[in-house]
Amino acid sequence: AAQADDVLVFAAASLKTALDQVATEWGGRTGRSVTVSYAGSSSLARQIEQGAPADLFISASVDWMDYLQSAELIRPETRIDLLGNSLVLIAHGRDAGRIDLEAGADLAGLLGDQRLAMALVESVPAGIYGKAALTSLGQWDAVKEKVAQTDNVRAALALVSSGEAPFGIVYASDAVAEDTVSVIAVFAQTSHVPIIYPAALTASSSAPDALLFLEALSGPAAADMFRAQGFRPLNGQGDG
Amino acid sequence: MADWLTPDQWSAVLLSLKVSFWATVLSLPAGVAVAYALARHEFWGKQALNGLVHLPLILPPVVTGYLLLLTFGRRGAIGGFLEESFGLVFAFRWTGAALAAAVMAFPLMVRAIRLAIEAVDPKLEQAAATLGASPLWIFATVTLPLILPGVIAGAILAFAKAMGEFGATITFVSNIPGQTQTLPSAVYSFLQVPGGDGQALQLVLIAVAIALLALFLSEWLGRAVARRIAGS
Amino acid sequence: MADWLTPDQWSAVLLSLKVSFWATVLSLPAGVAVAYALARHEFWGKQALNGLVHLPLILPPVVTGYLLLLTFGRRGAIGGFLEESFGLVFAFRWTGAALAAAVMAFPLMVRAIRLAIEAVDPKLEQAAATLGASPLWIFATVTLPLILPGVIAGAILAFAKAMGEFGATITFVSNIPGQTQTLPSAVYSFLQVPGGDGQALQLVLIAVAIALLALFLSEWLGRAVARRIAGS
Amino acid sequence: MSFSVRLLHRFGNFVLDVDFTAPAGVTALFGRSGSGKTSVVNAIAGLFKPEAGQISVGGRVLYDSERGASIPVHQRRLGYVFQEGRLFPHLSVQQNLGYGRWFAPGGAATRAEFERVVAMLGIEGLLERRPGSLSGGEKQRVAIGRALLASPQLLLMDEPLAALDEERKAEILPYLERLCEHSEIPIVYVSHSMAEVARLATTLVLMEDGIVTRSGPASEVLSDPESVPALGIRTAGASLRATVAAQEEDGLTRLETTAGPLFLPRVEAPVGALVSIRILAHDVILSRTRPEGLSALNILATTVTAVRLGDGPGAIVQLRAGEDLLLARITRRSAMALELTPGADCFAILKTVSVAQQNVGRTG
Amino acid sequence: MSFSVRLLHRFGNFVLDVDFTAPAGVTALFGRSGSGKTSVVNAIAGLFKPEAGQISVGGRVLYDSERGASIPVHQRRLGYVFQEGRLFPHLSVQQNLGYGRWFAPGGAATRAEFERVVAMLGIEGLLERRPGSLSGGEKQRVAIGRALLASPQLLLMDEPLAALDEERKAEILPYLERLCEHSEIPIVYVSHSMAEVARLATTLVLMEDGIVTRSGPASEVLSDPESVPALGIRTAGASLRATVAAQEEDGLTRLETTAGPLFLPRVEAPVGALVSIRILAHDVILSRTRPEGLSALNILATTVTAVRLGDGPGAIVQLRAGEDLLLARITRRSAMALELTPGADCFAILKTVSVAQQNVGRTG
Ligand SMILES: Nc1ncnc2c1ncn2[C@@H]1O[C@H](COP(=O)(O)OP(=O)(O)OP(=O)(O)O)[C@@H](O)[C@H]1O
Ligand SMILES: Nc1ncnc2c1ncn2[C@@H]1O[C@H](COP(=O)(O)OP(=O)(O)OP(=O)(O)O)[C@@H](O)[C@H]1O
Ligand SMILES: [Mg+2]
Ligand SMILES: [Mg+2]
Repeated sequence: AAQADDVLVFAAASLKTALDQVATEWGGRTGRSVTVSYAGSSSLARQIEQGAPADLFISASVDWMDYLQSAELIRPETRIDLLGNSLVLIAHGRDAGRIDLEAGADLAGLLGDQRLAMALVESVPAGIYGKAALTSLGQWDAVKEKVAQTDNVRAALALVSSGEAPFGIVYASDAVAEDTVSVIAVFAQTSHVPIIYPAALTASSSAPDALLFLEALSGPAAADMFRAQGFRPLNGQGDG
Repeated sequence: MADWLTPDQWSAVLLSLKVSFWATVLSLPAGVAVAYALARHEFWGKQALNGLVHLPLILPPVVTGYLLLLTFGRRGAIGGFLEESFGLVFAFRWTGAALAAAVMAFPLMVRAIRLAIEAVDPKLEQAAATLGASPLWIFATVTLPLILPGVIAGAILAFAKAMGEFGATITFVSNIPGQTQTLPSAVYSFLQVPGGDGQALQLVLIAVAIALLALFLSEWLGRAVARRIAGS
Repeated sequence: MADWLTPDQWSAVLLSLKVSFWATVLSLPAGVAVAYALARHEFWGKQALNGLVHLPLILPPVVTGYLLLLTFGRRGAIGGFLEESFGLVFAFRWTGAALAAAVMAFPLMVRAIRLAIEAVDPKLEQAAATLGASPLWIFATVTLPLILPGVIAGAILAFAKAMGEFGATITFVSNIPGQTQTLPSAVYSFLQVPGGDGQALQLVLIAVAIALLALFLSEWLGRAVARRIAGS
Repeated sequence: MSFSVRLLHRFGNFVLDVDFTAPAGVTALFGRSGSGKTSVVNAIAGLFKPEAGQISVGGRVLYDSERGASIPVHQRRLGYVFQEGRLFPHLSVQQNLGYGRWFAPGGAATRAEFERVVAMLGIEGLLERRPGSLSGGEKQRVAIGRALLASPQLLLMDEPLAALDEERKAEILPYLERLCEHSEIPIVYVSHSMAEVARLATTLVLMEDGIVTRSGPASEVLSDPESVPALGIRTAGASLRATVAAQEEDGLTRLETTAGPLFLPRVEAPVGALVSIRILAHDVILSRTRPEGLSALNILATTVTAVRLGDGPGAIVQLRAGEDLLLARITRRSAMALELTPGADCFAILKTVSVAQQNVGRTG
Repeated sequence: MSFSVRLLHRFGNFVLDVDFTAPAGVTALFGRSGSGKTSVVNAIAGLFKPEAGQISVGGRVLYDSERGASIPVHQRRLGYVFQEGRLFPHLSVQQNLGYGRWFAPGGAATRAEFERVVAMLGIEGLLERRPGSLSGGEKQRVAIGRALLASPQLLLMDEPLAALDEERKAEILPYLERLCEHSEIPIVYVSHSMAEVARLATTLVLMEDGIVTRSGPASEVLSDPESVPALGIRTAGASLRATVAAQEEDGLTRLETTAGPLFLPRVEAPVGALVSIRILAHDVILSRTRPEGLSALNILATTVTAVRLGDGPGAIVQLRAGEDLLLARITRRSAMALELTPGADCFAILKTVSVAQQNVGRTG
């Protein structure tokens, strides 16, 4: 349970497992406590805009952090790119083989009359990245009619894991723990704008520990935990 | 209208109307039957049925959507059967969106109709029986006309709910523009990107306008029926 | 119980109960009043009120939540006023979760109660008036006892809906463990990460069990009241 | 078609314990408020299933608790006029009247029958209306019409005329009477009006506190001085059988009874028809000598067969008038003064106008 | 407290156009089914607001369409026995009976009154029950009790006794009568039973098709041969005023009228009390000579004041009996034979038992 001077973190929901571990570990080490509210980045950003008492915001999309920054609701000097992630193509089943998209594997052909599960390609980050990646591979036009878009990556994963869709595009971090799907291709980091989870203190942050926790997030212990969940720690390069 | 809506938005509006309409119309007979059974009969498993009917109200929509996926998906027990036997496919089709909307709206519909049935004086049904009407006829000629305002209320409630349904729908049939992208899905998309509020608002207003229209229509219909019954 | 639930899960269960209970109890008088006004009176703006009441049903929950955030948030018109005048804060408190749940459940509650009121024979109310009862007394001694099954049904429907409410709640008051993290929000959190399904399922089952319990209780209560009225 | 009802049921501390049989015709249930009449009718209709009992009509077993047999209500082919209307509020009067017709196998009421019933009930002007705005008596008339037009095999009427004025009753009663005569269907008739009961009933069942205190042919029960307390002294009376002898010019009808001629206001029956005339006990004046110069036209020579002195100042005298029995209710003081004891001869004076139309019924 | 009602209202093609005033006491509305009686009562109660009209009771204006004045129903202090019960289904009989008590300002019925009413209605055994399981007559009795116990300032009774048996009526009528005598409150009484009306009514309002055809003091309207068609010939009759002279040993009561002595079955009134006795026209036999040796004990010397020949075989003869008027209904043939023309002297023969308890009412 949370106290008034606890650190209250607003974080993208996909970070839950790793961030919970980091928070517990940090809390145990420092005797301080952190409370994390997980929701979609858009919700969290809007809440901060409306005066939410959050100290720290970790977004799954650069756009929402930019949005808050331009509204002067975060402290730009504390903003860092906390994590990166990579995008993978998954298939239903444990041991699906690998395909090579760069070499021109025909995704549309593989799909046949079935669906490719992705997050919303115009609005949810994973979907936007996925569309960009497919576009850069020249495959988008062929598959765009076959895309089943979900409101978040996890739902896309569910479609593949239940077999409704044979293939899907999700974050590597999502594919990690799911044993009913297998990763059949990894999209090159260059095929889309970098997948970045920025973090920053909010302008209204009042908890003195918030900055300490932000620092801990980019520390080595945290990095291990994030890595274990499929994220790529970025060692805190602020982009101002 | 088509001017200030993109084709995708436009098709989302039409699809939502189609989905909600069919979800309401097709679930109405089942709603009436279940409401009648719950209101007037005692049977084994009654409370189980009652619980089942209310489940979509209780469960987070995502969970309902996921359960639908597991049962009515192509690989699901029922979904597979229906596809093989009748060629009826729900997954990634507007039919699936209608199914999700119907399931989500069902508890509301049943509740409204059930209350109406419970308000019918069984003495009138008895009177019909003495005149030779079998239970089915009694239902058709006495009970049903008397509960019509309740049925209309239930149907419109369901329609409104169906127009607003999002979580279960997108989880079950995802969001395929032109096929399963309903109004709420489109609204959700816009809300996910900074600056999309304006377009979201536009769509929301359309949804509200449609649902309110339906609501007023039902009020008017319900009152007309009630007045007919009151006999003036 | 505490054994197989983490403290956060446990507090989500308790919070959901608290939120749903207060949302139901506090909105009940308003629900009855609005239902009565809609069922029995003609007044200017009646259809507007009717539309407003139904709005949360029509709008995607996220939109409702966002609208709540805009009006009842600290920076919102009403929220700011309430905070200044009464020190009443909704934003990011459990009170806000209760408000969101109440708003979302309100149309269901009103519909159920309204149908019950419409089923009361105005001739009984007239009889009470001839015996000297003022409209308020008539309501308290004749109408209310007669609609009690409907009120119970409406309240439980609202409670069940409140237990399952997610979209508006998380959008309005976020998902802060111990403060605004209700059962469905907790379920959502688990569903967003790999491997969380099991824990999500556990919470869903708890939610279902609680809501079904309430449902059966209401069935039983409703029937007891109805039997009392039937007079056997 | 004969009729038998046996039932035992407990409602709280009220016990219904009824057993009677009745031949074809009208079986009247008579008893005070709360004596169980409606419950018996409901059991016959199948709306209430007694704990134990057997009900059969013309050999057809409608209900038998022992054999677990119960014909569903809608297959009993009933016409039930409920004590409390129960019109369908959503249907017009016309549709209410026609409701039973949809289900009448084959023998649906014809257009002509429909019009006759509607005219008799005086509801022509109401056909398009809905029950909600009808007056109390109008509702009841529509309910009667609905039951009559269902082509029933069994007619149940629970106080059908209670909310009606005398004139309307006088219009409906002859219709019911003709119905009783011409149709083979048994009729169960509940009424608080002895005039109606005496006029229509073939069989009379007297009920008290859930129990049948007396049952049997109406003429017998009615002319028995012992049943006077149960019937109520105001309604005691007996029936004379008579043949229409002539329709006279001044509007009177001359009838022949086995005790002599009788003049009544116009009886609508052809010369030669057999009628039964109910004569209320308190309408009879007795005299030991034949009185002269009275406005009363009817004086019958009779012999006293029994005298029953009540608790109060009254006495019931049973008289033999030809082949029929008459009852006279006089004061105990007069009975003494006139020395009326069994065997005494005396003259019974009846006012012509005392016999209301509704007390003349056609028989045979 | 006097009473005035004037209203005009159109329901579909039925026009209610009523105008009458009545002094304190019981105002009876009499008319055929559908003639508008319930509508008038509803207007008085305030349950229906006529398009135009004025209603006032004892100078208090309840409704005035012109001035837009209308006292809310619950402030009219009514006791209304509805034609169709309207008991509260969720309350026990006891609670139904007590409902009006909560709202009676000050003058709530006492415990003793409660028990008296309950005993009179014979509903002691029902107090814990709910209306759902009561019989038709039981419901009606509870409804009467509920209205009486509301300590009303105005009592409206729409066919309160229709569903009751004669005996029960005979128990309730004297109570109502005492109520009428002792209380100052006006009572509006709708009934199809002329016996009830004649016994209770101070003022009689005859209605037909929404219009008042006659209104005035009951004794006047009732003894007027011209109102016989409206009342129905069976119910025509007039009232004699009498003083109780002695309670005799054999259960009879001797009364003195201005036309001579009269013997009736026990009249429950002390010696010296003034009573009014309703004598039905068809219960009177006329003779030009004084008859001897009849079982009828009452023979009054009278003079014919008017003869009205009807369309049928009957005639109504109005007679002066001392200071009162009597009506006799005889055949036209007898009227001719006895040469009954205005001014003729004749004897009116009344059977002692013909005057039912319910036709004796106390006055003064
Ligand atoms: N909305 C309406 N449209 C047409 N006629 C109506 C309407 N409401 C009432 N009436 C008529 O008004 C007349 C008077 O009704 P009311 O109930 O006052 O009669 P009543 O004298 O009490 O009759 P009853 O003895 O049968 O109870 C009836 O003929 C009824 O059909
Ligand atoms: N559930 C019950 N509990 C106790 N008594 C009951 C119940 N149901 C019916 N009774 C009683 O059974 C008796 C018979 O009722 P019924 O309706 O048959 O009377 P009735 O002869 O038709 O009377 P009425 O002439 O007043 O209509 C009544 O005294 C009633 O109170
Ligand atoms: Mg009855
Ligand atoms: Mg009436």
